[in-house]
Amino acid sequence: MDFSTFLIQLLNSLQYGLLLFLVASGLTLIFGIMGIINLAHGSFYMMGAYMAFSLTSLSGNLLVAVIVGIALSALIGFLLEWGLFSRLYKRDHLDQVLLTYGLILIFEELRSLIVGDDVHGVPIPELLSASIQLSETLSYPVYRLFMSGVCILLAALMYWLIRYTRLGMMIRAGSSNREMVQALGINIDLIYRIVFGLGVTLAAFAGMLAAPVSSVYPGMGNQVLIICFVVVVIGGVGSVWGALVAALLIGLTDTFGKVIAPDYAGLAVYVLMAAVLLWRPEGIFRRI
Amino acid sequence: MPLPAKKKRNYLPLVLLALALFPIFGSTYYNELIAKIMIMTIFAMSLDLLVGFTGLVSFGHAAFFGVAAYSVVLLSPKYDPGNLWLVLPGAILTGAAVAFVVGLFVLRTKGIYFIMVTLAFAQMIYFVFHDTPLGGGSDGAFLNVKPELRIGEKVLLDLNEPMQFYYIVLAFLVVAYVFLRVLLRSPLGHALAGIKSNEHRMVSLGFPVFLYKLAGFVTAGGLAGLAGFLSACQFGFVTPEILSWHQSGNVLLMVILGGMGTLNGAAIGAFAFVVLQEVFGALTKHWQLLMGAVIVTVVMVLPGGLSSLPRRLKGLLIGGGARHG
Amino acid sequence: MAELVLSARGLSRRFGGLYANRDVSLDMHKGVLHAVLGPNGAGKSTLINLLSGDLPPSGGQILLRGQDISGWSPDRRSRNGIGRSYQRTNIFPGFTVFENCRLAAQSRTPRALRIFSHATGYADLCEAADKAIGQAGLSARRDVVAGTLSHGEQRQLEIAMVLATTPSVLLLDEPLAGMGPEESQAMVGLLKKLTPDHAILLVEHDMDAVFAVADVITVMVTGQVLESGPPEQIRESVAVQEAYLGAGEPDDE
Amino acid sequence: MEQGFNRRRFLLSTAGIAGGLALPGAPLFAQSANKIRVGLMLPYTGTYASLGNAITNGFKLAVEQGGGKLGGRQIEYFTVDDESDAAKAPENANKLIKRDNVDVLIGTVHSGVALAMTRVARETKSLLIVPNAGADEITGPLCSPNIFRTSFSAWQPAYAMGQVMAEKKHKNVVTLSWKYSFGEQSVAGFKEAFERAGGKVVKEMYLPFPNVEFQPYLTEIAALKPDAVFVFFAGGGAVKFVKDYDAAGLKKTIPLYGSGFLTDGTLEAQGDSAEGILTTLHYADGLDIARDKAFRTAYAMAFKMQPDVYAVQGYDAAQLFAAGLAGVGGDVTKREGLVAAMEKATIDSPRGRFTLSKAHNPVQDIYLRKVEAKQNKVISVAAKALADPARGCRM
Repeated sequence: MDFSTFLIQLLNSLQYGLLLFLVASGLTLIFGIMGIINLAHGSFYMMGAYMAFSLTSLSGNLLVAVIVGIALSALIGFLLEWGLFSRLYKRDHLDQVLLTYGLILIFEELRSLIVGDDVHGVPIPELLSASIQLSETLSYPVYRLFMSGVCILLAALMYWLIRYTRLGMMIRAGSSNREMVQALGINIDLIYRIVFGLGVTLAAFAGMLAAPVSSVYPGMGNQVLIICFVVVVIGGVGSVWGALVAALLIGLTDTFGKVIAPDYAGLAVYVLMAAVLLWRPEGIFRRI
Repeated sequence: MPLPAKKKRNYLPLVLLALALFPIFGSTYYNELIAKIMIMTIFAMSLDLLVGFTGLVSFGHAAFFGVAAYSVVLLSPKYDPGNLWLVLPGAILTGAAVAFVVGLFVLRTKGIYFIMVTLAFAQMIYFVFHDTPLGGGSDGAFLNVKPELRIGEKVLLDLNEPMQFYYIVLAFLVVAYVFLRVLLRSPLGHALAGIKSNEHRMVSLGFPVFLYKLAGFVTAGGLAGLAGFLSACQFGFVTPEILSWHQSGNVLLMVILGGMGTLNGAAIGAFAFVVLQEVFGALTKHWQLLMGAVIVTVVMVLPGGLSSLPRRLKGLLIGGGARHG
Repeated sequence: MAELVLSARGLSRRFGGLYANRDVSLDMHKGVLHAVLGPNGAGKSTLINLLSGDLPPSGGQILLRGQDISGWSPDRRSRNGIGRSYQRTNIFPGFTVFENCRLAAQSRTPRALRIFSHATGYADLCEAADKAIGQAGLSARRDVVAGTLSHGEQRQLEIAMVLATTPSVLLLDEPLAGMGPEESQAMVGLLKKLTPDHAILLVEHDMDAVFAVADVITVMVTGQVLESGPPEQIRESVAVQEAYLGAGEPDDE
Repeated sequence: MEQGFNRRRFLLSTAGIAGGLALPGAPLFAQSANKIRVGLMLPYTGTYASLGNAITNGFKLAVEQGGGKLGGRQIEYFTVDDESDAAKAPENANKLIKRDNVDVLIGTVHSGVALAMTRVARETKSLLIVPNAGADEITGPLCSPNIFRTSFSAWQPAYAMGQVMAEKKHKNVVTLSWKYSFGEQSVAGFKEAFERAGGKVVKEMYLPFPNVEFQPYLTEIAALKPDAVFVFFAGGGAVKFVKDYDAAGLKKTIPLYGSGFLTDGTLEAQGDSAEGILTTLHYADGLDIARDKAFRTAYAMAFKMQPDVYAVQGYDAAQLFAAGLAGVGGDVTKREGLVAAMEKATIDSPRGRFTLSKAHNPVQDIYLRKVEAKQNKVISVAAKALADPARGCRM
């Protein structure tokens, strides 16, 4: 591998890692603050991608689709939290896990009933469809760079939200002790609803953002789900920073794993996970 | 038993009799279905030892089932029947050994994190079989001839024979059931129950809790290995999918569906799960929608699982009574 | 003096930048009941947690019969004779009183590999459990599910469980909290009975009880030892009176 | 059937105990003496659901055109969703074979599932017609008198592509595929023809199935600068690959070739990125075959959508079975006659006429197709009456 190829692979891994972070961030938020292992996270990702497809075909504009899609997914998140999850907080984690497991099946079938089982593409917006020439044969699509930019922006936004806003303060408090925060007169129910809505929206947004690159197809949610869990496990429960670091690490491991030991590329990420767990059983970072 | 035992009517002999007599009436297909339910019951009971009796919610239990199933294929000669003396202990030990190694990692975590980490480790093992040529990669591998039990030249048991297989499965179900009953009333079983009830106190009482949990984990892994062995013999085919998190989710579902913390519940859960799949599959192409709806409903309104249903109904009839959360 | 069993040497524990315990040293002898007094937040519970191993120390040493056990896990300390009770009732609520204590006794002879035996079939464990239940005055409630006991009875069970592990050191975190006068009386009697054979560390708010049973009293303020000595010395200490006794009513947590 | 009744009662009562459920009695247990029982084991959920539906539609269209009959007999369908889950495959196949006692088993899309089905069919001596899965083994080492295929073997289109690319004077080629047997067999078939004709595969790259993070491989390809690239992908992965390949600017400099599924059923999603890509398959758009035109019209009328290669394969599965039934006057119990008639049949397929090889795999023309205006337009016949070598088949 010559040096320029190495740099390009580095760019690839960075770009992949950032996208992973975006997809996993919602999971880690819901996980860390509400203590819910949301198996349906992949389904929300899929939902977002299909929204991007359906709404773009309806409106003809990805931006409009994304805005409407964000509103819709926030609404869906609110409704799910209100109708189902809010009734389970006093129960075991296990019940919540199973609930989300049931939701996967329901979402997948609803997708099949509403949109069908075909593979669809979502066009890249005209403005971002250009490419940048990297080497004499290889160029890099601007849209991918744009995606990375959005991911970095969102990471910064989340950091700001959690660190410096009143909502973020309450969220941080809520993640340490539900009862105590409630006793302090903070409306914990509302906070949970917002966090869940935010988590769902982040997943759906990731799906929308990735749709033009990845296309939309049945079962796409399941594919991202497990790797997102690895991000959270490596990063540490509920740690947004941890998720970012873990996602970038995974991006590096996966990309260079594919280049260096292609036969074991699928495994490389899990070896990384085991190594991290051996070193720190609770992930690299703990808490937000 | 930690709790004072309530006098209950015992349906077990009846169920056992029904299972023993079933092949007389059933067709081949239904015999296989019942055999599968029995295998799944062993699998679900093994998980219940962790979830229901030790308080360890493992979301990666399919890994032990799966590696044991693979070990059957790998330990059997390609075109001759494997030796049951070798293959069966091999499968159980494989399940237990993998559980031991995984346990060393995952048992250092607790609660929700434990759920995640077991899931992640099972997925790692899934990829070992999926991405390496060890077990035929993502295409899986076949068990061309099923193992048999020989003494000298005489074949005592031949798992290729459907009837023999059915009764072998039944026998193993009984063995597993009795084994768990015995284990649960032993000092180890009581210690596990203590861990579930109050792990912190167990530590301060001086129990090396990690070792106990590891013992439970390894035992459960071995039993899952037994189920995996039987499953591989039943279908003669292993694929990475049997280690996937869906499989782990399904067996967890069986435990919850039936009501965790009771061995009978695991059996009821396995039965209900397989029958539901069967019925819904026959009803509609979109059967998973129904399955999902059932899962959500059970979680929302029936936290004690199906085996709590009679108690709940009774409570409802008598009027109020104690409400369980 | 009698045999030195457990001692803390310059024990410290930080939470973030705050010291919950700072340079705490004290000795526990067999046959001596050593009480620790102090206002809320003085670090009494932290001290017990450090001694029992529930918290790792940030600095200092814990010696058990001269051996440094600072790095030992709580279960290992328990197996070596350090028993503790909790301020907040910490029992197995779903088990009977007997099973709570039998399980506690089982920790001494685990027999974990005898998976074909009945846990309840070991006479030595049953005897140890029943003896502990008797000592704590719970014999009448032996077969009641622990979660349904009254608060005071649960406190008694808390002690019974520790006793069932036949410890040589007892770390008791407010055993009288929430008990009625009669129950308190019984507990004080029990403590007196236990003292000759045990090294006891008692954290307690009930002044009368403390001065009635303690052989040595250590007063802690803001994580540090203010004064240590026999009850008379403490009663007369000006520093203690200023810092603690004089500061109005002793609060109850 | 007395036995069936007992069983049903047993299950009903036990299921009732378990959850207050009732089994739907009729569809599960209804038995009719004079209908031919067709078992469709296809994916109706998950990634391949649309393929399963197309095959089902194609099969049913052929039956409808025969007046609801095949070989003069009424047809009764039994369907099982195989979920493309290989772990459940033996069980699902048994559902149809042992529970529903089907006379013929049709399935499936996913090669792993199909291989498991093949094993079951061999064991139970059931008649199996594979309407898609291309695993070489099915008509190779696993071949059997009772196992037929109406689609193709992985080897066929790939081998044809090897010849085409050699003719196009490409010397150094990189291959890329998912790492599973279907992909590996495609690459092997390609390599066989391509290297025999003097080309060289400089690098074989695989990525784990169903991983779709292609960027590292594209970077590799750009660094290696081969004359051309041969890939095997299908479904969502194919869409993403073709788009990524184009977006990386490689399409302009290094031509992309593939086994047909790279651009089948995916063109709408691939958009302009697929334009101009050459693939080989046993079916194409714009075939000048009257049979094809009639089929397309009828299919579009019946199902309000355009047929694809999968529909053709399903359609031909029905035709092949009908040919067998015709040979024995509709008596499925005459297995030998049925098989003999199927072996001798010439299927008048929308793809063009084909016969079966000794191993029961179609001997068919493989077309070279070019993506033009979101269609896989036929350019030429890449290989005339290409027969799979059926390596390992002893029959």
